[in-house]
Amino acid sequence: MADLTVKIKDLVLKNPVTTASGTFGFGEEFADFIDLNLLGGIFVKGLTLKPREGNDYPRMAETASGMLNAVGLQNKGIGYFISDIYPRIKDLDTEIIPNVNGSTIEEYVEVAEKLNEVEGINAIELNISCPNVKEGGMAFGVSCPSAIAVTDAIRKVYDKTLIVKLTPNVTDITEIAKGVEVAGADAVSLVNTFLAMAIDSKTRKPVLSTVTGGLSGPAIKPIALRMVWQVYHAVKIPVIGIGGIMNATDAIEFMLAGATAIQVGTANFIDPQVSVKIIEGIEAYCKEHNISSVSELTGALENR
Amino acid sequence: MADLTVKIKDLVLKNPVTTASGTFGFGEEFADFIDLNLLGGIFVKGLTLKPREGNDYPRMAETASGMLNAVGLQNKGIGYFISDIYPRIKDLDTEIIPNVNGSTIEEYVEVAEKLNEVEGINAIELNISCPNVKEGGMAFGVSCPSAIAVTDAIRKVYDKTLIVKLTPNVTDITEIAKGVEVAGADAVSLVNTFLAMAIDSKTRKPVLSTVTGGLSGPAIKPIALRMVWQVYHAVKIPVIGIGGIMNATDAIEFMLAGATAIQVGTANFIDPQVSVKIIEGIEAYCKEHNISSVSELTGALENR
Amino acid sequence: MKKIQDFRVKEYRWLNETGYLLTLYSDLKIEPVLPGNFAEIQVPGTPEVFLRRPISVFDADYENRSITFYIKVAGKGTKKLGELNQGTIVNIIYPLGNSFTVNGSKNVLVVGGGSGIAPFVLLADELKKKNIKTTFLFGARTKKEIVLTREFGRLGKVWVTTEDGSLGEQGLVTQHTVFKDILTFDKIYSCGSDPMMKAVAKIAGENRIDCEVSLENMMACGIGACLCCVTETTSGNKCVCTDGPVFNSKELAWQI
Amino acid sequence: MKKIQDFRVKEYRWLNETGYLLTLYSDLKIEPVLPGNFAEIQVPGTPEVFLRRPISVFDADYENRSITFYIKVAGKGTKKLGELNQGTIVNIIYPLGNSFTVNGSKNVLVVGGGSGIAPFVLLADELKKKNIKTTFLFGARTKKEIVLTREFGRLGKVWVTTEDGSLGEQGLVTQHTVFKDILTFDKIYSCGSDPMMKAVAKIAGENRIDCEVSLENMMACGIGACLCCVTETTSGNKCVCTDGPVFNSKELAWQI
Ligand SMILES: Cc1cc2nc3c(=O)[nH]c(=O)nc-3n(C[C@H](O)[C@H](O)[C@H](O)COP(=O)(O)OP(=O)(O)OC[C@H]3O[C@@H](n4cnc5c(N)ncnc54)[C@H](O)[C@@H]3O)c2cc1C
Ligand SMILES: Cc1cc2nc3c(=O)[nH]c(=O)nc-3n(C[C@H](O)[C@H](O)[C@H](O)COP(=O)(O)OP(=O)(O)OC[C@H]3O[C@@H](n4cnc5c(N)ncnc54)[C@H](O)[C@@H]3O)c2cc1C
Ligand SMILES: Cc1cc2nc3c(=O)[nH]c(=O)nc-3n(C[C@H](O)[C@H](O)[C@H](O)COP(=O)(O)O)c2cc1C
Ligand SMILES: Cc1cc2nc3c(=O)[nH]c(=O)nc-3n(C[C@H](O)[C@H](O)[C@H](O)COP(=O)(O)O)c2cc1C
Ligand code: FES
Ligand code: FES
Repeated sequence: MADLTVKIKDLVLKNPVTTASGTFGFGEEFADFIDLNLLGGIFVKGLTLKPREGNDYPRMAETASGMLNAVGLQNKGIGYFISDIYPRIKDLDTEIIPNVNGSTIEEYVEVAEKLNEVEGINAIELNISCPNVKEGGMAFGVSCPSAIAVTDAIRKVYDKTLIVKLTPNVTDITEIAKGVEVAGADAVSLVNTFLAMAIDSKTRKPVLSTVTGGLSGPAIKPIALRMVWQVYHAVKIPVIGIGGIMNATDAIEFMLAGATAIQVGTANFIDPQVSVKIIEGIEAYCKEHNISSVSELTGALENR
Repeated sequence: MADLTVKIKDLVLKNPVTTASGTFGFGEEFADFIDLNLLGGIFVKGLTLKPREGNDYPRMAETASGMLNAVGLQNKGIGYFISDIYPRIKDLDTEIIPNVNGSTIEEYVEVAEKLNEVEGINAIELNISCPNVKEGGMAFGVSCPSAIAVTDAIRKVYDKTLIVKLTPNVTDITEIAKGVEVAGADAVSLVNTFLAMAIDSKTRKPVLSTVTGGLSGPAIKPIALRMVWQVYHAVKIPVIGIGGIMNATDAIEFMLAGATAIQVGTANFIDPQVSVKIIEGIEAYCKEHNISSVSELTGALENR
Repeated sequence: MKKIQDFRVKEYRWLNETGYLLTLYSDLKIEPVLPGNFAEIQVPGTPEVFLRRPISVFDADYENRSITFYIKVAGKGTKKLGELNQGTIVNIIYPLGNSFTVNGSKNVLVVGGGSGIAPFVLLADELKKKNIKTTFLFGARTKKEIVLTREFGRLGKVWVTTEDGSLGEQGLVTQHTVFKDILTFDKIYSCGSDPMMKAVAKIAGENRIDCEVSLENMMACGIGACLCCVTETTSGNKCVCTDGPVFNSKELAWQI
Repeated sequence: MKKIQDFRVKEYRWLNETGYLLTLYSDLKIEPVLPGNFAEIQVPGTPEVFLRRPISVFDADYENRSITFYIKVAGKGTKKLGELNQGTIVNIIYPLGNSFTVNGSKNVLVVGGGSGIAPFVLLADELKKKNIKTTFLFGARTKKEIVLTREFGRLGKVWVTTEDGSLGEQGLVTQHTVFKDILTFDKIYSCGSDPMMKAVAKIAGENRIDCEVSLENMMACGIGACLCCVTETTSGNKCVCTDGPVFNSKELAWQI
């Protein structure tokens, strides 16, 4: 059987399959459907310093091969996560990776500082790409200087593996990736959702309370795949591939394009067991293609 | 019956439904399926100064609710269009709008100059957004100064209605739209395709000869709709909406978001009669909602 | 425990042009379903439908391993679910959400509109088991939309209102004469359109009668993972799929 | 004239595990189809398939208004087309592309592999009408993949090669003994995998025998509008869907 472990700086994942922030709750929601210990890691729901109620209803719209969400980082705050939620999931035999958010650099830093103290948490994902909040979020991720500034500030207070999550809503994603690499990111994860919109032609109104929301799902896969491929060739740090991964074939495509690991997002809603099926599918692919270590797949795209 | 005419500067379309460049050939290809005279307009295949062979095969890949193309502006050159193709279609009772391309500003200008002389052609679409050519194309459209420069140069030689076609592969599309507005564009059309990629996990190779290609189809609709809505609120010139329009409901959504007219692209491949069905659908919508002039729909999105 | 399970289409019973009962069966045992629980149904074979569709469980037959849904055609997904061939595999995640509380009441009023009557067969079964007297009040625009009155008739008295007066009293449900004696009821359950539930909740509030409503919302996951389906409550935003769909009307931040 | 037309599934005839004949019928008349023409078939009811699928016309029955395709399962679309219920509506655009030229030849060799035999029934009918002697040579990996030999047997002599020797001669088609007497043929038609057609075209070229091949390509529109399906020819890139699918092998910029 192929060796499925992958390394992202000091973070060791037992396999490259993780679940994407905001699409997998805190893992517990899926415990009835799969053995969570099988996963490479769980990127838990976005956290902020203070509790947030998120945006008004409606927050969701279905689109062709995708969906829009406008959740807006609803969460009970970093304090509640550390004191109440994390203790419930910390004994899982998988990496729990918090997704860190803020309206200001100071807020980001405070959240990261708190997480730096938590034993068992070996990495954080810095979200500078949320399109659904008025302040912070994607605003940091669309400009190179601000992406660098927030990464730099967090790097100063966070010792363990720092993953920076990039937004696809930019002209040149490699520029931002290179910026955060220089600022000290240990890895980049991409992509977050695309800023998008849905309209109800009957009522003539936007479907979402916030008018715009974030597009995810297989619709965005071809763009995400291109970005992973570009970023892989632009930086030296590992890349985590995200965007419309629905099955093992999709996951393998992302790895061939350059991803060291992948995150499964929207697919969890359609099939709560999909993450485990993807692990099995990758295993089968390795067997069929005589691959002894899954990391051989990373960037193994051949020329035409 | 509702008045379906729309105006884009001096260009009058009998209805807001046109076909997108590169997806409708020169119209003739669809003559067996629909009465071309019913269309608001036909944006014909991209033209360049010299003949171009386009990219190598394979040029196409199917994706979830979309497709990638890497045609690369294959065409017989502006001279051949004017002498051989246009005479065959000029008597159609619809607006024929050439799509103008170049590797350099000089080439763009020469093509536009030639078209300025052609009687019966009342508008051109300046394509600064093709993702499938090594030189020119999208390179002009992703930076504000170069978008302004090429628009400005063409404006100096082209007297009739000048539509500039924008790329969605940018951080802030309103910035580019405002730039070309100032440079003299009479309208903007958006969006062109998204730079994207497909991989064959069996062969481990890119599917397209060019590795990356342009994503079109319903997958991109929510992003295109958001961009049309943003640009409508940023500029005063008319906006032509493009991106994944498959039926009348989609077309109406684009109009509510701010489009004066729309282009039907990839949908023509799936149903060669779809453009006419969309016209009928818009007519029915106007009737049902007691709309006397279709232009009332433009930007009529209400607040939630 | 929540479960993901393959069922097969057993049969349809069409009630009018847009409403049908869909019965699915399974080779495996059926999980226990409480009144108010729903399922997330994967719609087979339509390019237009991406996500699962939340549908209340109408009835469950544990012996025959079958489960029934009452579905009203609202769009692409509910249309397709009405067109499947016998034997087609339908994957569902269930049972989801909380349920109506059935406790020490003596005389309850159940108010439903449209597909909102779906959870009430299971509820009424439960009420009957506990010897709680049940009165149903169903409202619709017109006669055709009033369905299953015979089935509900076995479980309690059924009143009907239609907006056009084609069946029962004319008017909105809340104008029905049963509300004249509202104080004879010690609990109200309601499911239907938001305006209807709000109007019912208002009357309940004014008369200090305990009232539970079952809400709808746009759902992506149905299991509390996406936080897309919130409703505003007196203690902040809550997920309709896990904290609901049943809420006590007092908890809701409704402007009524 | 090209036409877009609704047909219905009449019947299937499965030839082996992955190959089948699909017959569709229409209430309207069938457009005349030439040997080599293809159709763009819309695959009903699968979320995975977005574009139409190009498939050669295998046979057309003008009297009974039916049209038959020989389809090999290659992926999602061709799989789904093999699973439709009788009566399902299938929309097709046809007839598309050019056709094989049938002119003054006396003795022709028809070389096919895989789904490449699809256009040869119509071609052989035409050859027969013109009293042109026809020899078929079909190649496959193994016996199971050799189908329809009886049908083709009525139209000419049928030779077979299989790579594993389970039927006919062992080896690749181009190693078949019929090529020893290649100069007795004055025309070759070929359809199958690219390597096979190239090998056949090479032999034809070396022996100065006129050779037509039918190409495949990734197609979005099938009607010459998208320019996705080009192949390189001696006079530049040409569309397989309109300038082809049939090309004289001399025209092609093949490195053989
Ligand atoms: C907990 C719960 C229980 C439900 N129980 C039932 C039931 O027993 N029987 C029944 O017929 N319906 C029920 N519904 C409503 C049902 O989920 C929607 O009608 C269905 O999802 C619409 O899907 P569609 O593809 O047919 O419509 P679409 O084509 O997606 O949309 C058509 C219209 O329906 C609206 N809609 C879409 N999804 C929802 C949704 N999740 N909730 C409310 N409106 C929606 C859209 O805004 C649109 O206006 C329930 C909903 C919830 C949340
Ligand atoms: C003019 C023409 C005539 C054809 N005639 C026949 C026929 O008579 N019978 C038959 O069985 N097949 C025929 N084909 C091939 C057929 O079109 C493909 O097998 C089919 O489109 C694959 O679709 P899918 O959804 O099953 O496969 P997918 O799941 O889309 O892909 C599976 C594999 O098939 C390849 N493929 C996809 N589309 C094409 C295509 N257009 N051409 C070649 N390979 C493709 C993909 O690269 C992939 O490797 C013809 C193709 C052309 C261009
Ligand atoms: C409902 C929902 C909520 C999300 N919340 C977050 C979040 O809190 N933090 C974050 O970084 N990304 C969030 N995302 C983005 C996903 O993690 C992922 O980047 C995106 O959905 C693309 O992947 P997919 O196409 O596989 O879903 C959310 C996505 C969805 C659909
Ligand atoms: C095969 C193909 C070829 C295209 N060629 C051109 C072109 O020559 N010039 C241009 O401006 N846009 C071209 N486009 C982009 C379309 O005009 C349109 O902007 C895009 O496809 C999005 O619309 P859609 O989703 O409706 O297809 C092409 C698109 C496709 C699919
Ligand atoms: S639908 Fe996902 S949390 Fe309720
Ligand atoms: S498939 Fe579109 S031109 Fe041939």
